Order: sequence, then structure tokens, then C-alpha cells
Amino acid sequence: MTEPSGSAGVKRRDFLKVLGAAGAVTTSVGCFQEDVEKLIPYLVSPDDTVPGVSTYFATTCRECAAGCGLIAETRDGRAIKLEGNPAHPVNHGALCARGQASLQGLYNPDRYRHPMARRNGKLERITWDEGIRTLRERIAGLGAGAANAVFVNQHESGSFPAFLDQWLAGYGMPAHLSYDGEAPHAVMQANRQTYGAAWPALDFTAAKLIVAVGADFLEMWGASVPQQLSFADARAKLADAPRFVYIGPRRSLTGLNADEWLACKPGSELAIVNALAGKGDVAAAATAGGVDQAALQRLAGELAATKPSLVLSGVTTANALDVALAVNALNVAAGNVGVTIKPAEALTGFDRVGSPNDLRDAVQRMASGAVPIAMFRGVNPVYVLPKSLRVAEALAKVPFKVSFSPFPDETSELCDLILPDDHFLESWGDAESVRGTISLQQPAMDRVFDTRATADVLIGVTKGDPATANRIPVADYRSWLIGRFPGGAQAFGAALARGTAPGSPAQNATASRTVAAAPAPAPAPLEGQQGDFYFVAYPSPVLGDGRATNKPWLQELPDPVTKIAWQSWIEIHPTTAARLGIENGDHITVTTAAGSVNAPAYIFMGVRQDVVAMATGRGHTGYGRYAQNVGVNPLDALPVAHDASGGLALATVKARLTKTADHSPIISTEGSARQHARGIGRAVTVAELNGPEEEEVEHFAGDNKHDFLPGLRSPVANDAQGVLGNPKSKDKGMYDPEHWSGMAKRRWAMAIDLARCTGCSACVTACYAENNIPTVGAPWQGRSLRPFHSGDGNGWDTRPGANILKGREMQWIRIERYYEGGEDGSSDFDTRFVPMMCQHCGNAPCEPVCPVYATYHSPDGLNVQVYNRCVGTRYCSNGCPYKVRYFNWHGYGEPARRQYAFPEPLNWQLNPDVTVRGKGVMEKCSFCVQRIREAEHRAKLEGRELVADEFTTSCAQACPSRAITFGDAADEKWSVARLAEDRRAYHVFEELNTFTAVVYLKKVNHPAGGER
Amino acid sequence: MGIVAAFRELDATVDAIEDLKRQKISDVTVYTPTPRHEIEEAVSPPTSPVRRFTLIGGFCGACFGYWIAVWTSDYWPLVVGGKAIATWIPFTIIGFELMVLIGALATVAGMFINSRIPKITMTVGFDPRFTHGHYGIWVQEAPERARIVEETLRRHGAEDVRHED
Amino acid sequence: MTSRRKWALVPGFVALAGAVALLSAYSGASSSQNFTPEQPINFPHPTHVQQLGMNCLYCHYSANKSPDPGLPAVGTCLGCHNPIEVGPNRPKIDSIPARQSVEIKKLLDNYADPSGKPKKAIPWVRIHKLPEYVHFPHMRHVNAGVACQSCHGQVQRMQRVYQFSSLNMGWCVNCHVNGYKPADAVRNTEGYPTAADEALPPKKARYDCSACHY
Amino acid sequence: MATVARPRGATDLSPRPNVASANQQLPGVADYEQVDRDIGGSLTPTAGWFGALAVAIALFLWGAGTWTYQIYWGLGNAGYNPPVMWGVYIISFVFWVGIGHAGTLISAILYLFRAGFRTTIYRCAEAMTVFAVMTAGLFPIIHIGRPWKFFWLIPYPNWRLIWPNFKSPLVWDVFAISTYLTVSATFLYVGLVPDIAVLRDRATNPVRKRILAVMSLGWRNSEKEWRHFARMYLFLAAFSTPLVLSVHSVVSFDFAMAINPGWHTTIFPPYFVAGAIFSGIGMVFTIIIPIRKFFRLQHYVTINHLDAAAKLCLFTSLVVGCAYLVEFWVAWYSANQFEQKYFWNRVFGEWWWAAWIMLTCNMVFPLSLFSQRLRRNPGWLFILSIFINLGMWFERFVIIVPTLSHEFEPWQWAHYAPSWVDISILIGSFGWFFMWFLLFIKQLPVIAIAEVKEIVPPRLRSPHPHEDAIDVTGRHQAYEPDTPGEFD
Repeated sequence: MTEPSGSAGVKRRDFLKVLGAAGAVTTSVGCFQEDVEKLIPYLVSPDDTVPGVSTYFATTCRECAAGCGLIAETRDGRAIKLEGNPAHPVNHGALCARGQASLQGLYNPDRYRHPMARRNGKLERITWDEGIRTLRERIAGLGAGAANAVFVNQHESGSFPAFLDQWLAGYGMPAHLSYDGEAPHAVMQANRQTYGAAWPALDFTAAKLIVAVGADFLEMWGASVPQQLSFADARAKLADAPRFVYIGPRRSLTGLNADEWLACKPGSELAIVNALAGKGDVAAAATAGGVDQAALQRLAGELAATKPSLVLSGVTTANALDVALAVNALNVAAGNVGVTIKPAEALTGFDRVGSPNDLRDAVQRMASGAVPIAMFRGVNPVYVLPKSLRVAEALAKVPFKVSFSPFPDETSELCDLILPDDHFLESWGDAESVRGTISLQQPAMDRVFDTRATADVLIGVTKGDPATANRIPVADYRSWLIGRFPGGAQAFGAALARGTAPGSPAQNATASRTVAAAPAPAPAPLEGQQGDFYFVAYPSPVLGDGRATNKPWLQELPDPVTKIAWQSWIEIHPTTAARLGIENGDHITVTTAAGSVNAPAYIFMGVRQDVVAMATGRGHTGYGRYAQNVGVNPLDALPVAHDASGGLALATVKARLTKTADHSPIISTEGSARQHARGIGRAVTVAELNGPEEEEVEHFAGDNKHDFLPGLRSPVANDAQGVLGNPKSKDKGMYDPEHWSGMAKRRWAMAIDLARCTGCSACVTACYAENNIPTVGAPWQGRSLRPFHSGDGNGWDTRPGANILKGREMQWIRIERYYEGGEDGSSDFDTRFVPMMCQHCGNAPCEPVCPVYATYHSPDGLNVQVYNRCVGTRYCSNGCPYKVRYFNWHGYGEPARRQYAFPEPLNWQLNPDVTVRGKGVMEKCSFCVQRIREAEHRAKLEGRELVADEFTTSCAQACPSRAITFGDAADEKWSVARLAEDRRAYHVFEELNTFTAVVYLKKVNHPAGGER
Repeated sequence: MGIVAAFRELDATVDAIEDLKRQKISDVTVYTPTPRHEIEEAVSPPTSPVRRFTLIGGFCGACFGYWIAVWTSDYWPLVVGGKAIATWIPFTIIGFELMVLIGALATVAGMFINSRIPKITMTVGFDPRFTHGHYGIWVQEAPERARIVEETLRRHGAEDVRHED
Repeated sequence: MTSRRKWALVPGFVALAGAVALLSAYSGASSSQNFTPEQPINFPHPTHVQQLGMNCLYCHYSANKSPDPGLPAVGTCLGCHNPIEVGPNRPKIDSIPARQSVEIKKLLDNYADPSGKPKKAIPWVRIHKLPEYVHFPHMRHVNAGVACQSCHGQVQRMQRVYQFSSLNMGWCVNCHVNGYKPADAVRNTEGYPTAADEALPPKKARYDCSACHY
Repeated sequence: MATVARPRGATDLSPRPNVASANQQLPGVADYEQVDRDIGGSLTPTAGWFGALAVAIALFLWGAGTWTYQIYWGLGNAGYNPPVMWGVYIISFVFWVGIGHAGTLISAILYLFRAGFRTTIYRCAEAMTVFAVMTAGLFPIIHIGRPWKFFWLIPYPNWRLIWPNFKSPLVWDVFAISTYLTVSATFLYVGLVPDIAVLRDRATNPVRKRILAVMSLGWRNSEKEWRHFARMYLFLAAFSTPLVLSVHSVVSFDFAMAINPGWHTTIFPPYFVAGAIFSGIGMVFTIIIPIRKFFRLQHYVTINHLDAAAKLCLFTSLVVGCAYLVEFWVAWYSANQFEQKYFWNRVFGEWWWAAWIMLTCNMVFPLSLFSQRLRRNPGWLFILSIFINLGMWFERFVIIVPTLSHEFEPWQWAHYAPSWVDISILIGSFGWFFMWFLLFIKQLPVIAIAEVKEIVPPRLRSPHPHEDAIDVTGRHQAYEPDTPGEFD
């Protein structure tokens, strides 16, 4: 804030300097605040913002290379919520968990707060002028050595790479290395060869059969959000939906969404693909892959018979490129190109990305001492490259290292000069997510700390020296952008409102990498290595390659597959575990030729018996309080092995398993993974769906008198609270539909389509962001373990996730993941993902038991929780059959307590419309009542009624598969009213007569050989 | 003036009481370390009116219980669990408990009021022995008849007789 | 007969206890009513509102479109109290001559630089404060025709602003349930309601908990 | 004890068992004066008593300190493991309320039943009741998240214009418990008044005499006082009887009104009341047996009395055991898989050991009372009573924890383990209880003097031919004596 912003455009993002004026979000449940509070007005009242009313800025997400469009909601100068930009061609309004959580990157308490330089071994604060001068002098002093300089930038599309290369070229430095550890390099190279585009758009809706060979397209494989949107739309076609077969050693989240899983050995994919393509011997492939020959045969036939299909490759073995090429050939042969695979509308986020092999090459040049200066921006080689590469030692050989990283990660801690970059919500930029569309990135707010955009720093470097002063003839990067923007300032200003504009960002034609990477060392062949297990590392669906690990929302978000948070684990098959006498949580050591890792075992049906799998992302030794010393990093056990495309081979090594003595309980939100025939997550097969409706009679476990009936059957639903269960009760007050307030005319309800839900858990994080839900897993948030202890954590339970171990996570909406079948450990099991939140029952068991009316049924059908009335008897939670009520066991919202969940400045993100709950009160999903009331206010001010589907809840807004629909079920104009009558609709535990307001639509399964 | 007599034996006390009665001496207070039916028979007092206190107290309590529950529920109607706003059956518990509470307190109050306790003075017409092992009789009588009374008490074997003015 | 008199005490004590209980319950013990803090600048509302006839919304500019009424920016003050033109003087108002004013001097000395640009924000002491778990949308009330004075009192007459209403929940709810008479709005703004105004029905509001608490 | 002259025959006299006769009931007691001497004499403090009191107070202070700690840092420091949102505190609440049921039962119900054996033990039991309910009343407050807002459960006029929810079992609790506490405390006090008068007139220390004079409200044993007193006592008993039954029924509603498997059953009220009385009698044994020994009161609380009480204990144990079995039958017969799963889990699941502790302590061990020898063996009764207390605590554990940890939603099945905070506060509650009780037994007569005098033969001028005939004037043959042990 001290930094006066260069452009008038940013002025309006000034903070109200004190929270008081903004309806301060402080914990206050229960008491008047008598202490005098200061009200600080603006200095100059901003032109277009109104205090207490949100302002929205369209910008672009830079968490991953996909470059989704964002709408940043700011209140009184603070960004408080990110939502997808509905007008954006990539994500069409949806947003994944990582996108939501980028706010916690912006407000991360561990961010560098100012530039720093290493003086006699210690990093000390310096001014920006000093920093820029130091950098300039260093570069000037390079001389010929400049040709060996290394600049590693986190891969991003848009103008910045070109700008950077131009800048580097100006100093005779080679073009920068654009690194993205999450990008599937083999696939992209194959795509370039086959389709001429790194990432063609994938149209799942057009396909009739989807075969994914290790391609986790709902997770880290490419751009998950658009792929998920398309996949969900395809599956929502129900009977005509494509059947989905997953082939791979581990059943990832994507795999769990598949109708069939062919669990093949790592390295055998090529044979299998050839077999499917009819080019190879099925029997041989089946034996090589260890899969059922009949199944493979059937699939080959199905693939040949079904057109169009969609075959995707995402294997991470050493021969990944060959597999990808084979798959592409298969697609070409099947005529899928242009139908399900559309090179014409390619996603350009991955264009010009460098590979891990290039980075390895750079590191080895550093190790050889040839590199005089290394600069890192957003890339953390010390962490993201295998330990066996000894990156830290290589860096030590570099005389001068500069980090532009905004966070104190493992690499920047070794650097000599820290010039912290702005967060993307504080700075200008652009991206090209789809060919022919520029999506703009603008500051949503003023800077949180004394940071500066790297581009502006680089400009500052040139400006400082008269020789180079007019090399970049603009004041700052923004003007540089505008200068190159098609249409100039006029168009630029206009485009900012939409966030996108036609055209392509500036490309630097000339600059290309002058230093060619040495070819990757050939990895040892997988077979013939010693060890009885294949060791498969995979990028975590939530934490990616580890760049997201410092955000508490994501640490707390249970892994969609294993439901584990704040912990690393090693997946092992039940049969194997039984054989080796391993229980959940027993520590096992995985030893490979390259090294070893030790972590608790998690018994998981979704891996082959001869496979152990591990997720990347945890095991940081730095990177701030939330990431440090949480879990372990599987890369520690990986050799430096690359596929032919230069991608890091994650499934290329065999391992030995040793059980160790120690045991640490699995920190999981999972109680029982089986639903014990209680009809929580239900499914129908296509056959049943095509069958006549009257057959559709379900009997409930525990009660065989109730038949299944769709719709909201609450006495307080269809007639909108008219009856109160007692027609004779005299004074209905506001519950009377005729009441002037008209509240009782509405019945807020939600429909959740399990055929769409992929279990990605974006809704969970969206809920955290909207409702000020505290994260409780940080090491300092644990409970007391013994009577006497000091404040420094001694005597407290300081294990990460200790509270979650006690079942105290606060997820208002959680994704339950139930397995059907596979008890025998076979690979043939079905997974049901059930988003579970407060069901807002018409006859809520939680309400009558509350002694103080802290929870009751509002006339418009909400099960309201009044925090400030709650005394915390927790009786309501006992009554709730769905167990969706969460209690504030500690002062998570009280800054004075060590369990405080929002250390400055994380608390700047808190939503002013939602009370921060204090210790000792119950909380739960409110159907985003603040959004309901806000919409009602808006409608009232505009003198109109609410329009159907005018607004929605945070979870529904974020959902990348559009599985959640919210609205007024009493008014058939809202789409939820229609969905509630769907033939797939059911209520969970309907036999308890709770008359819930949440309707689930059954999942649709496409079993093998099911008629289409 | 008053005469206080202390007896060691129960039957003696009973005889004395009945003798005094026969002599139409009305203002007699009898002390006994523990309730004895013989003495109650001898004195043959009217039934205690405490029961009325109980009845009225209990009735008021029950009414108040129901009233507060119903009135507050209707005062700010909030629906919980789809139940009616004023639900009689659970409110019966409130009515019952308050009936017992107020009824019991009224009963105790009745006892206090009727037996005139708390007593402020302990000096007149009382002897600590009465709470120990002795029975006692306290007669308030005009001085001229006092002698007869004393003589009667002594005849029935009063251990000692004390005069009070 | 001393005992008789003492008997009378017992119901006396009971009555006393009851009275105390009721008083404490109704006193709204935690209300900060009549809170009259010393402000950094003793801003004379009467001068601005009564003499100059300024509208509340001129300074509290977002009261009719936001939950937050808004505070005048320092720039707004300096718009009239321009150090270049009038300096530490009170600007000349029709008849009243310009003269020195201590408070304006404070403003110029502490919160503006000589050029008349805002230097530093004025740390006003907050008077009307609802707990954070109560959501009070100003715009709904203002647009419903509730006069500012109904809740904030006759600020235009206050030399020093104080908390006029108790801001207790009961105080809110009474108005929501019984309704707000348009005629009162006229009266509160020092007008005289016509028979037509009196005839208008009171405006009621939701008294559902989730209308304010969430 | 040195100060107490060991009275004649202060040993465990064992007269012929089960003989109903007035003068046989307390063979060791000659006359009214001896009653005052023996019982009054037992009030002198002793070193042992001071020691015990010190321990009790220490425990209480430890518990209180832990509670303040918990209030500051939050309930998270207790062992709660959602969805197990109720734990040790509610278990202990129900446990203590249960203890609190014996007193009023003995003093009121047995009074109406004219059960003679109550006379010498009821004062002790009543005091126990009051202090147990005082203890129980603390636990809901300790349990809730914002104890400082506890008064919101009480309907009082307030400027928020809001009231408690009278449909909530917790509000019923507030009414039931507070009523029960008030009534039983009143019951205890008015019963004490004549005895305090006795102490007052025996007291030598002027200060003590003054205090007792105030407490005795100027009671002077006049026949009129006794008449109203008797009537009041009758009505209080008549009120307390349904109250006792209602209170634990209401407590059981806390569970029966919820829909959770294992809770939602109509058997709970009778089952809980029986359990409460059972546990209460157990606690009476735990308390009265040491007292009669250390206070040398064996000739007041005789073997006959213990025998009779033991029979009551056996009976309630049988009722409770029956209830346990019926629960399982209902679960099986309901064909409701939630119920069945739960009850299977109760005995064979994670908490099997708790369930079996409950079953053995409450169902099996008490069966020993069928043997008259054990019934008349104070040592055994004491040991058994300890088992009963343990078993009844675990009964509440078994009702609460397994249900919450294992109900409808499999995804939310969880475990539970108390933390040091729970345990400290539980221990502290025992300290609190015994602190009050110890203070009581050395300040006020632990055996009802006046009522004991009723069953001591009066002094007669002309000894009557039939020693045991009550009616010495021989004029009221119609009168039926309430002879003790007549229900034995």
C-alpha cells in the first residue's frame, strides 16, 4: 500500500484503511463490542465503488497454465472471492479448487513482504531501488558470461514470455526456460506431431466411447476445468452417454469415474494400445499388462465397433511418447480427429512450454559451474526435481541467484537476491488460453505487501542505466501491454470489462532457446529392475506439483480419492497389505535404486497388487508455515529419468517395500467407505434407465414400507410452509403463505446430479471461501495433550491435521466417496461420489431439540442456524442423521487464540456478509443465505420479483461439472423445481421422514456389454 | 400468667392433658420430643389446613406452566421440526414440574404460617428439655386459677412446674 | 407482636428480588445508548444541516444504495473548506460573515496539506455500532422511507452526536413487527404530517431471525 | 471418635432377621436421651474427617481449574470426536442425576409405603440426593460450548423479546432438575428443623447455639407444630413421588426424543428410572456403610435395615436387567437394520468391553443378593455398591458413545476417547460431591433424631403388660402401629 500505484486505473482499488468502516469481520458472536472503534473514511472517495457493495473485476487465473477466466469480487478494496468468468471460452464460469484458493496465495501470511538481499549469509531487507540496482550491476558485470545465464519462469501463456525474452536478449542472455512440472509433455509433443496442436480441444459429448490410458483428464492432465465441463455434459446424456473405460496401474479420480477399469502394469500400455488398435496380439498384451484377456478382447471389439470414440493417453512411463503417438494414431484411424478431438479450437495454454529435461540440463550446467547467474520466477527446482539430481548442490555453484518468487520456497531460500513478484490479482498481464483469444489479467486490488511485478522490475533495471534506458520505451509493463494490444488503449479499456478480447498476444518471433538441452539420459528398462513393486508417483489432484501446498484450503481439502488431508501416504492394495501384514497407517519404506521414502500406508483397492503409488505435492522443507514439514515427497525416491519428450517419467522404477515399526493414523475424513446398503449414493444402469418407469420402485434398508417417490414431499415444501404439520395451529405468523412478507411462498432447495458429479471437490473449497470456514488442520491448531504446557506448542497436539484426526474438520459440504463391490479386492468396483451438506429438512430432527431456537425452520424453507443465539449444547448434531453440523471446538475465529485460523492477512479475505463464528457455537451449510438475502435486497431496490435462476450458491457456482442446482422449488420457473421431479430423484434417508430440501439424482452406470 | 410443666413419662402427660381438658382449661400448649399419637388423641385438635395451601399452590403452578409455554411459543412463532407452534403434549411436562415446584413450596409455606414459625422468641413457655426426653405442658391462665392448674399438673406427676409472668 | 411485623418482611423481600430481576433484564444492560464520544473534529451538524440545508446523503452518500451508509472523504470536506480560498475561516454564508473557526483549522492543519490535497484520514470515533452478527442494510430502510432521525435522533440539532437509540434487538423487532408509520417519518424530519400521511398504514418488516442474523 | 462414649451394644447386633416388632427394631437404644447423645456425639470432627475433607476439596479445586482452562481454550481440549458430540460430561450428568434418585425415593416413596427401614437411613440418602443433584446440575453447563450463556435456557423476560424453546428436552431438563433440586433441598431442610432444634438445645458453644437457633427457625416441638409438620411432610412426600419418576423420565427424553438408533425407544423412561434408583441405592450403600462403622451407629442402622435395602437393590437390578434384554429383543424384532446394526455393535463392536462391564456389574453381580447371608454382610454390600456405581456409569457410556459413533451415516462413523480434561472434571465432580457431603455429616445429624425417637419405646409411668404395644393408654385398640420391617 505504501507503493503509490502508477496507473489511475488502480486508484479505485485502494483499501479502506481500517476494517471498521467495512462492517469489520471480527469474531463477535455473542457480545456487544463496547470498546471504542475508529471509523476511517477514504481520503478521496473512489469514483465507482460504493462502500459495503461489491465491485467485480474480470481477470485471468495463473495458478496453472490453462488460464481460466476469473471474476474477482472485491469489497472495500479487498478481493474476497473468485468465481469463474461465465463469458470465458475456457472455463465458462466454473472454477477448480486451486483457482478458488489462489486468494490464499494473495493473502498468504508467509509471502515475502519486501525485497531482500543476502548479506553475510543472511537475507536482509532492502529497498526496491537497492534491489534493482544490485540486479543491474550484477548483469552488467556478466560480460560474456551472460550467454550462460539461466532464467527459469513458471510456464505461462501470453505476452510476458515474449517480453522476458526480449529483455534477456537485450543483455545477451539466452531465452528463458518456461517450465511447467504438471504439463504432460509426451502427450503434447505427440499432439504437435499428429494434430499440429499441443492441446486440441476435447469434445467428450460427441464421443460414444471414452478410453483413457492413464489420462487423468479430470485432474492434472491438461486443462481440467474445460475437460470436466465437457465430460459432465457427456455423462449427463444419460442413456446416450459415452461408456468410459480407464486403463492404468492406478485408479485415479478420473479412473473412479470410469465404468470399467483395466488395471495394467506400468510400461505395458503400449502393447495394450496396439492390441486395441488391432495392431498387436491381444493375448500377449493381456499377459504383459496382467489384465483379463477377455476384457481386453471385448474392449478392442467395442472400440472397433463404436464410432466416434475418444482415446486419450497420459502415461508417465519412460515410453510415454510412444504410447501417446500410438494413441493418436488410433484416434486418427478411428476418425475421431475433428469430431471428438478438435485441433482447430486448440487450447494454447501449453504452447512453448519447456520440459523438465531442459530444466535438468540447466541444473547440470549449474552444477558444472558454467552458469554465472540464475533467475527463478514461480519455479522451485529444488523441490520439483528428483532429489537424486542434487539441485541444491548445483545451485551452490552459481555465484549469483535471483528469485522473483513471492513465497519463501526451497529455491528462493538459497538465492542471493529476492525481488518478490506481485500476485496475479495485484498485477497486469495477459494470457492466450484459446487460440485467437486474449484473456486479460488486471489488478483486482492494491498490493498487500511491498512487492513489485517482475516485468516492472525488469523495466526498472533497463531504465537505471542510460545505455539501456530507452531499450523498453514505456513507463511500466501495463503501458507495454497496451502498446501491443490490438486496438490500443481504447480497446484495452473496453476489453477489461469483459476480461477477454479477440486476437493474439505479442509473440517474440526472434528469441528462441540458444542453449539446446542435452538429450535426456535413457532410463533403465522397467522390467528387469530389482524390486517386487512398481513405484508410481502421480501429481496430486489438489496440490499439483507442490506449488499449491502453502494454501491451507488445499492442505485441508481431502484428496478426492483417498480423502486424506495434511499427510502423505503410500497406496497399497488390500491383498498385498494383508500378505505383508500391513494395516492402515503402518509406516512403510519404499526403496528404489534412486532413494527411498517412508510414509504411512493407505490400503486402497484402486492400485494393482504389484503397485505402490504416491502423490506429489507434499514434503516441503520450506514454503511457509502451511507447507513446511507436512508429508514427504515421492520424488525423493525417483531417478532422473525422462521420456523421449523430456517429460519426467514418474512410473519408471521398481521398488522394495519394508514395513517399519512406527505407525501414524491416517488423517482422513472417511468413516466407512461402504454405505452398508443404506441408499445414500444410488445408481441406475442404462438398462434400468431405458426400462419402463413403473419398475422403478426402491425399497429402503431399514424400512420396507416406503416406496421411492420423486420430488419434495415435505409438508412444509410443496405448499411452502402452509401447514406446519398441524392444520389447526392458529397463528402461523410469517409461515402463512398469505403473510404480507411472502416469505412462505418460497422453498429454497437444491438438486445434485450424481451422473454429473466427478468428486473433484471444487465445491468444498468454494464453500470455504464464501462462508469464512476455518481450516483446522494446521500444526498449531491442535488440542491440549496434558495439563501443563507452554505457549510455544509444547504440550499441544502439534501433528498436522490433528483436529481432522479427531473428526473436527469443518466442511459444510463434503464429498462422500462410497465403493460398491470389489470387496474381494478385484478391480471391478463402482464408486459413488455424494456431495453431502445440510439437507435443510422440512421436518428437521435438529430443530426441536435446540433449547434456545438457535436453529429453526425459516418460512422460506431454510434450516437456519443463528450463531449468536447458539449456546453450544450440540444436541442438534446428535439429532442430525446426515451429520452435517460442525462445532467450533476452539477459537478458530478468535485472533487471541493459538488455534486462530486466519492469521493476518488471511483474514482480509473473510466475507463481510458472513459472521465469523466464535468458539463454542455450532455451524453448518446455510444454503448461502447471505446470497439469498442479497438477491432479495437487489430485487427490492430494483422494485421487482426475483428472476428464476437469478443467483446460486457458492458451491453450485464453482462446480466444474455443473452437478449442483440451487433455487426455489416452490416456483416451477426455477430449474431446481423441474429437477426435483426427475425420475432419478431421491432423498437420502427418506425413510426417516425428514423431508429434505436436497434432491439427489441417481448416478448412471454403463456396465460392460450393456445394450446401448 | 403461664405455667410450664415438664413430664418424664408419656402416659402421665396424656392424663394431665385430659384432666386439664375436663377442667375446661383451654389455652394449653403441649410439647413432645417426637410426635405421639396418644398426645394427638388427647389434644384432639382440628385437621391441619396445610392441605389447602398445597391444593392452591399446585393448581397455580400447573396453570402458570402451561401458560408460559403456550404464550411464549405464540408470542414469536417459530417452526421447529415441522411441529405445531403450540404443542400441548410436551408442555404438560412444564405444567407438571411447575405444579410440583409451586405446590411443594406452598405446602412448606403453609406449614410455616400455620405453626407460626419462624419464631422470634424462645424464652416464654418453653424448656430445652422438651427437645430432649421430656414432655411438656404450657398453660396460660388467669392468676386466680393458676394454683388449680399447677396442682393438677403436679398431681399427674410433673417433674417440675415453673411459673411465668 | 414483633413477630407480626417481621412476617411482613418476607413477601417484601420476594417482591424486591422480583423487581430487581425484571429491571436488570429490561435495562438492556449491554446497550451503549447515549454514548457521546469526543471526536477528533467537533463537526457541527446543526451548521451544515440546519443553516446550510445540506442533505444527509450529501456526505453519507451510500446510505440509500448500500448496507453501509458511507462516510465523507476528507476530499469532500476540503471541497468547501478550501485552504487556498478561505483558509482557516468559516466560508461566508449569506448573511453570516466569514470568521475564524478552531475546528476548521484542525482540519486544515492535521488532515490536509497546504495545497488543499487530503493528507490523512480523519479517525472519527464510531458511535452507532451493531455487533457483527447483525446485518443491517441501510438502503432497505432508507428506501422504505424511514427517516434517518428515527434511529439516529435529531442529529441536525446535536452539537455533539450521541447514540440516540438503544439499538437493542427488542428495539429493532418492535418496529419490524408493529411497523413504521410514514407519518412518523414526517414528524421526525421536523415536518407536520397531513391527514393523508396519518392515514397511511404502518410499514412492517420481516421478523424472521435469518432476516438479520447469518 | 474418642469424644464419643462408645454406647451400649454399638456392635452389629443381629437380632432374629425379619422380625416385625417395634421394640426389637433398635435393641441398642434405650431412651430418647441416648438418641440425642449418640447422634449428637457423632458430630464432633475427627482427624480422619479433616483429612478426607482436604482430599475432597483438593480434587474439587483441580476440577474447577481444569474447567476454567477448558472455557478459555475451548471444548476441543475435551475428548470429543464428532459425530460423538456428547461425551463424559453428559454421561456424568445422567450418572449423578441417577444417584440423586435414591434419596427422595427412600424418604418419600418408602414413607408413603410405611417401609420402616427407611427411618434410620433416609436423612443420609436425602443429603446425598441434594448434593448429587447439585453436582449433576453443573455438568450441562460444563458441557455446553458457551457456558456463560447458560441462563438463556431459563425463561426470563428480556429486551431481546425471545424465549427458550419449550419443545426442547433440554428445557424440560432445566425445569425438571431445578424443581427436583428445590423440592428435595426443601424436603431435607424441613426434615432437619426439629433435629436442629435438638442440637440447639444441647449446644454449649454460644456461637454455634446462635446459628442453630436461626436455622431451627425457633422450632419448639409443640404439638401444634408437629401436627402441621406431619401434614406438610405427607404432602411433600406425595409430591416427590411422581417427581422422582418424572425427573429421570425427562432425562431419558434427552435420548428418546432423538431419532438415533439405540435412543429412539419408548422403553427409556421406566428403564432410566429403575436404573436411577438402582444406582442411588448403590451409592447409599457406599455411603451409609462406612458412616455406620466410623460413627459407631451400627445399633441405629442395623443389619435388618441393610437387608431390606438390599432387597430393594436386587429388585431394581432385576428391572434394569430386564430392560437391557428387552432392548436387544426390540432391536431384533423391529427388523430395522440401523437398530440391529447398532445393538450388534454395542456388544461386539468397538465398545464391547463397556457393554460387558455394564451387563456384569448391573445384571450379574447383584444376583448375589438372593443370598440372605450376603444381604446381611455389610462388607459385601459395600464392595457390590462400588461395582454398581461403576456399572451404572458405564451404562450411560454405552447408551451415549456407541450410538453417536455409529449411526445412520457410515461416512461419519468415528471413535471416541476422553482426554485429561474430561477425566479431571469427572474426578473434580466427585471432589465437589464429597466436599459437601463431608461438611454435612459433621454439622447436622446424619440420622433423623426425631424420627428415631418415634420408634424408640417411650418412657412410661406404669409399665404396660405388652411391651411392644404402642397405645399405652389402652384406649385406642383400633390403632395400627407402623411397625418396621413389616414389609420384609
